[in-house]
Amino acid sequence: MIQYAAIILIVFGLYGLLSNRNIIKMIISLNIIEIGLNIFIISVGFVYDGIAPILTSTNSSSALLYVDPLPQALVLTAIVIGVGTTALGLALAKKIYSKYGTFELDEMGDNE
Amino acid sequence: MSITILNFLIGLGIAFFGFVLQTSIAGLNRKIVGRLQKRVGPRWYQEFLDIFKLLSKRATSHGWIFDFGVIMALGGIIATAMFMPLTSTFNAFGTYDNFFIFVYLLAVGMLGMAMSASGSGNPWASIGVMRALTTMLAYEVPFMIIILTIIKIAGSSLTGIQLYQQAAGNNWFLIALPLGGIVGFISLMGMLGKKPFETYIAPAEIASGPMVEYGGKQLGMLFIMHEITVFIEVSLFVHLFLGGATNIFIFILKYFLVYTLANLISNVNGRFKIDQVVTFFYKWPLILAIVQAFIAIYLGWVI
Amino acid sequence: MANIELLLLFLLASGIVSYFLTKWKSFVGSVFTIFSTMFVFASLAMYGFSGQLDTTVNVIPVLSFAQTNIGFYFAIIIVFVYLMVSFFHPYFVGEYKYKNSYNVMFLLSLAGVIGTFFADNFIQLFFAFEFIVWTSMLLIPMGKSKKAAVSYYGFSAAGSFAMLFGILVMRSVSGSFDIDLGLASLAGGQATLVFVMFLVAAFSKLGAFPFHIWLPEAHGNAPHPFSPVLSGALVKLGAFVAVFAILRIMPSTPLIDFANSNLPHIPLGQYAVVILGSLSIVFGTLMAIKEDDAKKLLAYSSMSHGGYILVAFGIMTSQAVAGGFYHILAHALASAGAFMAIAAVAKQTGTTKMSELGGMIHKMPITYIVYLVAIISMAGIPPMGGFISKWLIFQAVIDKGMIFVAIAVFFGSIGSFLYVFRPLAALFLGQELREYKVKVKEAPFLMLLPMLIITALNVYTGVIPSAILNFTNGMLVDLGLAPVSITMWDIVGTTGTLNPALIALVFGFGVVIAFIIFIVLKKSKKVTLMETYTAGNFVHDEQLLHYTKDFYAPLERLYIKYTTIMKEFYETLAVKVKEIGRFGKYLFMNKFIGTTILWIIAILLFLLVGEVL
Amino acid sequence: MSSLAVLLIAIPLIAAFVSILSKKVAPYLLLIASLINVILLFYFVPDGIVVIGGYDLPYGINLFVDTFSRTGLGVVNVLFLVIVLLNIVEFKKYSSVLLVALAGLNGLLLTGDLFNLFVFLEISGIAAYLITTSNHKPLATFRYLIIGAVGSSLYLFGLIIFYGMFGTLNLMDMVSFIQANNVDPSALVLPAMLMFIGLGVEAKLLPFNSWVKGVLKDSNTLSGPMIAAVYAATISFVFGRIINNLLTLAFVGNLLIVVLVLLAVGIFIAEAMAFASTKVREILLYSSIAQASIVILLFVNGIVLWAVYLIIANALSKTVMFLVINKATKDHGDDESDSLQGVFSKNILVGITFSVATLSVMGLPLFMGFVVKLNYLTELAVGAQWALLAVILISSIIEGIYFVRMLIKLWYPEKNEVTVKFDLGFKVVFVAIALILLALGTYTAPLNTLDNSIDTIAEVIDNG
Amino acid sequence: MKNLIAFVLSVALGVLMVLSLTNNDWFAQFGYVDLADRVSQSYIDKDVTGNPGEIIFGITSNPENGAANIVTSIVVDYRSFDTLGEVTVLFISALGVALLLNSQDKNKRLALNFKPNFMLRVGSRALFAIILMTGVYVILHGHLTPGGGFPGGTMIASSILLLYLADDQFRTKVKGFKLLEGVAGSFYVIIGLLGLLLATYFLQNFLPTGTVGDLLSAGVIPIVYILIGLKVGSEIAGIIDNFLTEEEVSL
Repeated sequence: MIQYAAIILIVFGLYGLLSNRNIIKMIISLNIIEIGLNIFIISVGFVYDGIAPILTSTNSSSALLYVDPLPQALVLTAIVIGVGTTALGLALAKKIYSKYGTFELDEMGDNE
Repeated sequence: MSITILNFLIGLGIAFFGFVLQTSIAGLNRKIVGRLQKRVGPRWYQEFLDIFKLLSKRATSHGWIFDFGVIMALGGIIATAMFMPLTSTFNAFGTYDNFFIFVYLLAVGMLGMAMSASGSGNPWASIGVMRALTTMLAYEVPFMIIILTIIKIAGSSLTGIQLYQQAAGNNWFLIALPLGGIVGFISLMGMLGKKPFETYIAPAEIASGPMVEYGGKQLGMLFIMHEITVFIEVSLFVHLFLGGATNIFIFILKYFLVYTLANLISNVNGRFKIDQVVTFFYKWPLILAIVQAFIAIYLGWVI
Repeated sequence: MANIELLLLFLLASGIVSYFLTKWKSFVGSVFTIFSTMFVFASLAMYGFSGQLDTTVNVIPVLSFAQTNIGFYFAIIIVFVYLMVSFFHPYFVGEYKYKNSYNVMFLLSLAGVIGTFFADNFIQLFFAFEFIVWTSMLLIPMGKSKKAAVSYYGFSAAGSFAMLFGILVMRSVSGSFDIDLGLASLAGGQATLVFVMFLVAAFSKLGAFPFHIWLPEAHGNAPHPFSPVLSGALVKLGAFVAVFAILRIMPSTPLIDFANSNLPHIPLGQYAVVILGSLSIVFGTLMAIKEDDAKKLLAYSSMSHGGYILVAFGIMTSQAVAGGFYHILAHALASAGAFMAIAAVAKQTGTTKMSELGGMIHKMPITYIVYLVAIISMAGIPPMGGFISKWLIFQAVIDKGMIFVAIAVFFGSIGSFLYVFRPLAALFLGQELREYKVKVKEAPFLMLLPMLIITALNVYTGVIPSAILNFTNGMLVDLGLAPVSITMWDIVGTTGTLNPALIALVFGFGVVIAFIIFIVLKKSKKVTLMETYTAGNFVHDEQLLHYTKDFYAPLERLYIKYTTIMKEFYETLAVKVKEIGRFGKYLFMNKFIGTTILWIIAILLFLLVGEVL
Repeated sequence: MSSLAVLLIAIPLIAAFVSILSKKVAPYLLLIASLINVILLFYFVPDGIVVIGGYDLPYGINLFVDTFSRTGLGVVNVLFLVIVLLNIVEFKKYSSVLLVALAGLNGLLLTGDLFNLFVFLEISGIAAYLITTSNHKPLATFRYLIIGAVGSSLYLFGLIIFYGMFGTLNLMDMVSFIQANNVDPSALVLPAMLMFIGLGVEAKLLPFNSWVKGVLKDSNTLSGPMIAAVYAATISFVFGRIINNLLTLAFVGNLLIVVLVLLAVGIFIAEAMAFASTKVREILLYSSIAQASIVILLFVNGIVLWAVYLIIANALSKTVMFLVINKATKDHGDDESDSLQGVFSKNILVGITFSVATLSVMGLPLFMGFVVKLNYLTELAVGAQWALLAVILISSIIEGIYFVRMLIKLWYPEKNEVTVKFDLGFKVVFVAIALILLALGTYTAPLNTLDNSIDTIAEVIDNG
Repeated sequence: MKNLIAFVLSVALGVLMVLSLTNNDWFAQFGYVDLADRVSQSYIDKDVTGNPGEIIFGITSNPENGAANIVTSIVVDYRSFDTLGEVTVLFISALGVALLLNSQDKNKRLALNFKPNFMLRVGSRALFAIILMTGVYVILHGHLTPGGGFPGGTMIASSILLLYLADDQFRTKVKGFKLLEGVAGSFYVIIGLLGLLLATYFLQNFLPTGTVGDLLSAGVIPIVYILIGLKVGSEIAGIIDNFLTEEEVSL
């Protein structure tokens, strides 16, 4: 089931955050969580035999079964927010790299 | 009851009587001990002579507290003695002869002497005072536990305690509370500063302790004070444990016996160190006292 | 009519005024403080004894006051101590780092005191209580040690929070914060809970075992004029709470029974209080005996006396409670006197260490007399106030036949001779040390005045206690106890009758006789202290011949290794909390980002396991 | 006009968009926008539901203006303005960020839509990350970012599950649906806990808060009070709203116990951690963790009114404390409490205000903290939460001890004098806040007269 | 070992979450959602403010919301406030990236490690135009077909990225992007405020919505989408520029 695949992605993302000490990898893990979440959101709105919620000349509002449009709208927002966070994270990573010369947390010493 | 000047005069008379009595008995005891030690011993009035000689001599003083302390000591002791009943019927202030007065008024005298001694500026005196106070801490507690038992049974008036014992067919507390009697007597030895509890005087060790700086009239007054103190302490034992006295002769007899016994025992003993005094009193006398109090108060077994 | 509310406002206002006056000239500000305190005391004394204090509230809407006998008794004692101590301010305050706030805090804490004792609901009581805590807490670090305030606050806070807990329990039962309603509504397990909580508060304010660690710290290191307030006055707040805990809440607990016993049985709850009080007495006495700092010594004596008060309240007979109340007064006067005398000495010499002092009597005889009278009272020797209260307490202890308590009570009583004598000998008597020979003078008049007043009161309370006992009888009636039977001169106890005036008279008579003997005999020759008998050697060094250090060394040796147990306990407690904190940091705040994720996962797992399986 | 509330968000936003055009104008825009916000808030914004886009709830997004959010807005906007005023000269280049932060915080406080809340959470969150970059500790900021992002993801996850269950995103709609259908609380456990943890990360509840240490222990006069006072207050308000309306439906039985235990342990351990610290800022930050946990604890117990006051009292106190300490650290270079000894001996006024703030946090009388503490403890007692009461009281003892220790160190110099100069602006703020704390601590009528039933979203809906 | 534990824990969490969702009666089974239970149905029927009857593409005119793409109708109309927030998030991220990387016009752009040849340069230019045009198309038809401001904006930005990658001389005018960004953002808010002024509510659609399916329909939606497209495009381009800028080494 696609829904559970989403949860697996989220969990893998968490695992990535747990087990990685590399800043870039952590950002990627975060992205995996976000992607999993986005898939989950979409999956919540899925309807069997539903069509994309766009009115066309053949599809009027009550004629057919549509998938839930709201999660799709939400996912749009969530994606953009994810992009924002990722961009900021990467900028920070660059900053950290220029300060410590490494992406590995373990190599930075204790002075945060 | 109303208190008149007469009561004060009677009290003063008792104090004076106590002084004479104790001084004589002390003299007698010196003789007895002398005989025991195969000496002739001094005359029975030798103590009087000593005191009068001291009083008549010119003395030195180490400042006003040195004198003031002596006055306070003697005054306190005289005041204490004034409350002391001689027999179950004769005393100065009737039922005001509360036991606690003796314990605490006695302490005023002690405090005066301690002050005066420390005021002399001689460290031996301070050491002596320290030892005296420590000894006091040692013997007082077991003694008070026994007193608690007695007061619990017979009230705190000394006259009342005598009457209680006499009313029960001369049932002395020495017999009714045998363990208590033993503790009381050991404590009496401590109070009197007899060996093995004479640590605070210890002439060879700390040059007579508190007394080291005294001479002349101050020493004489302290001697008087000492004699009256002994009178108070021994009388207390007589009244508390030996059923008191119905007349003055019985009192003198009992008094003589108690004092002599204490004196004799002391003569066959060595001297404790000061910490040994404390540990001694807090071991057997205290345990005995507690056992006695427990038996008497909680179990109600008074013979 | 003296209005409580106006008195409070007056104190707040004069606090502000004194801030600026002190800033301008510390002497002026301090004198102003004296007058403010005096005004408050005078108003209370003028109307309070006849119960005519105005408790209406016009300005501050949320407050409400009530005058009770007990509250007034405590208030007048404590305000009196404040008044006496305020006379010291002109000479001390100028030296302190934050001198202007000193006077302010002093006046504010006085306001807190009045608020406490005239409160008619628990919230106000707690408010005033906490108010005193922090105002007095800020005064302490102006003295010697900065850390003292921390332990003072810690124990005070523990106490007041325990009390708050109790108050809230009562609130939940009765639905209001009213004192009488709250106390009346308690029963069963809740009563026990509130009792224990209030007891914790009482013990920690009173500095009783096992909450005594702060006493020597705070009293010993507080500014010299504040130590008398702490010991003479603020510690009594604990007694005030103890009145609630023991005399008004006391839950019903099983009796301690003995077969064949003809004793009046005593319930377990009371017995526990009495035993803890006894422990305080013994512990305080032993610690005081070994203490070198005079103020700390007196602090430990306060602890021991707190124990007497607890024992008295715990026994709960009329005599005992009367003794307890009387002891509060007697000890307040005695310890205020003693602390003030030592403050005077410290003012002149700059130290309170006994091993560094000696021979003060030659320069400060009046201070010496003040101290002497105070310690006589403290040791419970007639003819001072302490004797009356101890006598009453002894009566009760004997009446109840409490052997083990009696051991403690008598031990404390005799032990107090030992420890009060030590500063007497070390500070005032003995060789006059060279370094103090020149500059030391008798304390100035303004400082002697309160000390002499206190001395006179010490004697008064010891000679004619009937007026005060009449007042405490009123308090006993309020508490539902029978009054102690007293006449003009006599106090009738269960085991005998005491006539304190007679004792004083006889004592005076004896002293007169002794004085006559002394005076008729030949005059003695004055010699200096250096001319002493020292095994034929000349005396060179004065200090060497002043025996003050380790005065009771042989006795101390017997128990010295047990003296730090409680201190270590609390230190270990603090270390443990710190360790928890460090462990917490290690667990939650380490440098791995994954840790937080791990916690999130763990908690979710825990919950889901609960939910799903 | 009830829609005016939307201006609280719109004005800072438009100012933010404009501000990037000119670096010179930006600070003025920031000042003007925050000032207008305060004025608007106190004079023009009426209570009620603000509909956005013309679609009623639950279809459109709406804002709630009720006593609760108005109180939160008041605190946040005023403190924000104050902090901005004090720092505007030094931190000019953060103007745009701060404008967005203001918009985000107001949005958080106002919104009645759960997804919209997520959006504002991210806006204010990212703004917060950027504010903390002023500490020049990129690693700490990075940690904040990662944990914050995970937190908001969890919130979103929970929210979506709720949506999947009930088909709506509107808070009130969802709540009334759940109540109307008697949904079994066990069905709510997973999404409720996900939301709780997600918001808990932002509200710095233990153990989800390891970001706090890095962020606050090196904070400056901008980031310190901003994160510790303004952000903390906002998140607490929002958290309170969510808990009190939605999560409380799930918090029954065992889950309630688990949550309460979590919070209680958090309070105690946070105080212990503060006790174990020697750096002043660490002490402050751990103490604020404990305080935040207490606030949430109160919300969970339904003691809304006093939780609100506690938030306010803490925000005020923490503003003063962090400003003082961060300024002192900046001048002195070290915030070890031993090396800051005697910092107040030359700054009596600042010292007094700092002490007032501290005493208020400790809950000592005359100051606001006392009234608040007493009342919430009373409420807990009325609810018979004796164990919680005991934990809070014991923690308070620990708290008191380390605060007293700290205060005394700061007042009494040891060897070398520490010289710190505080500008007039700082002093004015300190005195003002101290006076507020004193005034609310002595004259409690304003506290008592404020609407007692502060959790009245439902009421607002009823009244339109 | 640590990783193993982490793995086990994570997987356990996943399994439990799945179990929990499966056990949850209220949580609709995958694919069996009844939209009537959700608010979404009203978005499809466009009957939030009143029942317009069946919406038929190209016929129904002036419904409450004129977008044929229902997702767009939600994003830019029903939940337009979210989108405003979303834009803000992107805005502040871009701002943050600029703030963090401290990029200024005077800084050098990142050098490529190869020399682009002529073909690449010209080809990329051509592609740039196509991508740009596609982006614009997607933006303009956001309310009719899948797409809209965000994807369109990203396409615009990606065209600029292409230039960056293919041409070592290329450098955008950050200032210009900023202007665009600021103005577009402001206009979005201003449109919202206009809604408040001209109609009743913030972000309300104050223009006639036209016939469903027309290019010039749906009121403000296309306008907003254009603004969003410009804003997103410029912001992402700005981010790209910031990342590809050599920063002054300040260690």
